[in-house]
Amino acid sequence: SPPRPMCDTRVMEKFIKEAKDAEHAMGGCTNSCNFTEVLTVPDTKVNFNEWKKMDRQTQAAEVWGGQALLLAALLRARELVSDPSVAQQLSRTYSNLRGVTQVLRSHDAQVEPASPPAPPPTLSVQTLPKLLSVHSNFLRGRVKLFLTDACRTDAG
Amino acid sequence: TQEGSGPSDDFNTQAALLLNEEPLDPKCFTRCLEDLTCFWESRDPPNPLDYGFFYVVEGDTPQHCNLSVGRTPWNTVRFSCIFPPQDTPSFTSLHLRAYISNSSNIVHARTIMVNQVVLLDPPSNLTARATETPGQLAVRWQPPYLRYLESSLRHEVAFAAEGAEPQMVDIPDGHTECLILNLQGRTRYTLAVRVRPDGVSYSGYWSAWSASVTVVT
Amino acid sequence: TQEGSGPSDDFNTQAALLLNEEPLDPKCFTRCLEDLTCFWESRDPPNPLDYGFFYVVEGDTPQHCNLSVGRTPWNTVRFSCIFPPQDTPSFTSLHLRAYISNSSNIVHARTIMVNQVVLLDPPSNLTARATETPGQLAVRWQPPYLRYLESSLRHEVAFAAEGAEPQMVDIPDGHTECLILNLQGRTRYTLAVRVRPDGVSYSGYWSAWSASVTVVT
Repeated sequence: SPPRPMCDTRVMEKFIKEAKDAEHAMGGCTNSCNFTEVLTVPDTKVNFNEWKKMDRQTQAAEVWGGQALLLAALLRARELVSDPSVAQQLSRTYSNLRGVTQVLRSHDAQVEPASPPAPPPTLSVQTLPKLLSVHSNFLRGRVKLFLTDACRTDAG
Repeated sequence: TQEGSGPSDDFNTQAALLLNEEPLDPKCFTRCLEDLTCFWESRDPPNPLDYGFFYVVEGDTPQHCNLSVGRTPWNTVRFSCIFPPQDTPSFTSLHLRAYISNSSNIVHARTIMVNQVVLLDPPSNLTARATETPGQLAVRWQPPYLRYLESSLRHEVAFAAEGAEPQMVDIPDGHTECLILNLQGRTRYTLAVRVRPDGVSYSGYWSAWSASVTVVT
Repeated sequence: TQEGSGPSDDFNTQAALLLNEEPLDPKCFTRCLEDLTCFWESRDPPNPLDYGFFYVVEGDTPQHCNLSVGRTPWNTVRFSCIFPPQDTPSFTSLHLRAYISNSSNIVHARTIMVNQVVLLDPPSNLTARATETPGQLAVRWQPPYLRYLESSLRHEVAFAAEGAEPQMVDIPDGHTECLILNLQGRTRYTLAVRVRPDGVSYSGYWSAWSASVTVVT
């Protein structure tokens, strides 16, 4: 059976705070944190004027598509870094994002829309600080907004 | 007050709050996340007043913004840019540059995120009433309405007996009521409340204080 | 104690708690949600000790885990797997299988979620002092470190007069102090406290009891 919808705001707060911690911990990392290849990640930008006009399926597609991109980028980044402590950090971040995936799944974010959606807007990153910044802003932005609305609907 | 349309009639109030709290220029604030206003003030602006302003939304092309110019009650000149609603993105970097026209002299440069410069309207409908237990006040108020910020708000209640220094109580997690204990009996207290985002997904500045109320314990 | 790196020196303590509380095998616990340890014990393990263990994180491919083997103080053999940090996601089904090598005989099978097997370290620095009112004790303690989930903890304080049955007080919402009322005067009380997640989003097992303290009312 699918996990019950999770609307405990403390859960996302914990994931977000940990994402910010990871971002700050690695923020100063320069040379050894450059990747040898370019990773594609979701754009984190949210324009509230546009977001509130978007239908739920489009929002879900953006969040779910972005989530998949970010998971793949974190997994690839872990293979690209050589420093064991950095790899460890990325492992924890990856594990947390898997947890977020399940929270989204519990709100049917993965339901495929009737017509294939436009691919989510993307960015290219080539450094670890930028990747972790995208991760943190993606969670604070699109993921949390989607869940806030989902929980409002569930409650009603 | 206007909703979501940049600075309100209270622009001077908001500017005064930011001048107090924010050392960097240009100072920026959003009232409902769908608007953004940036400004800076100067005692000795160049003459003619020929500043220019542009901004870059990460991954986008630079955009020029027409500056409004006006004199403030505290006798400075304020230069301000009200962003068009499509260029107020949260959760991404927004690069800002103010320069002197006909030159490439940057006078102010700053990078912000809209979700980190939230300046809310003050809470309203503050009420305080003495409870049955002497020396206690039950306090409640209405937070400013923002769909996505409800549980991410942090309030601060100030209370003071007549002639005494005010004391502060921190109210976390979007709660909008509290019980103040251990007050002096039969004393007149004045209270007010203000609000800001809790800093996790949204951050910014303390709002103005609400209208104050007075109550006898 | 180690932070976030699987079982501590207290593995025997943790195992004893789980052997008491958890009927299913393998038994699993996480101490800070970034680690996961699963184990089972046997009085008559096969000889040679050739168990195998694998797990499947929902939606992923099966992973093999190298088992550690050791004898316990209660004369069983314990087989344990410490998970790598990338494979400890919360809210995700984790399928576990223990089998006998060179066969397809599954000896233990279980599906867990990491957020449902939290086993915290006990609270520390417990203090109790008599208040000015007779028959009252003010009690406080330090919760174990569980980053950003302080308010999701539930504590239980046990107190007992000498020779009497202990009584329990439930302390919700991560509070780490309480006032115990209506005690007998001039009596020696012993107190201890334990902790578990509140069960809303994170659940698991009662921690061990803290070191106890004794105080006279």
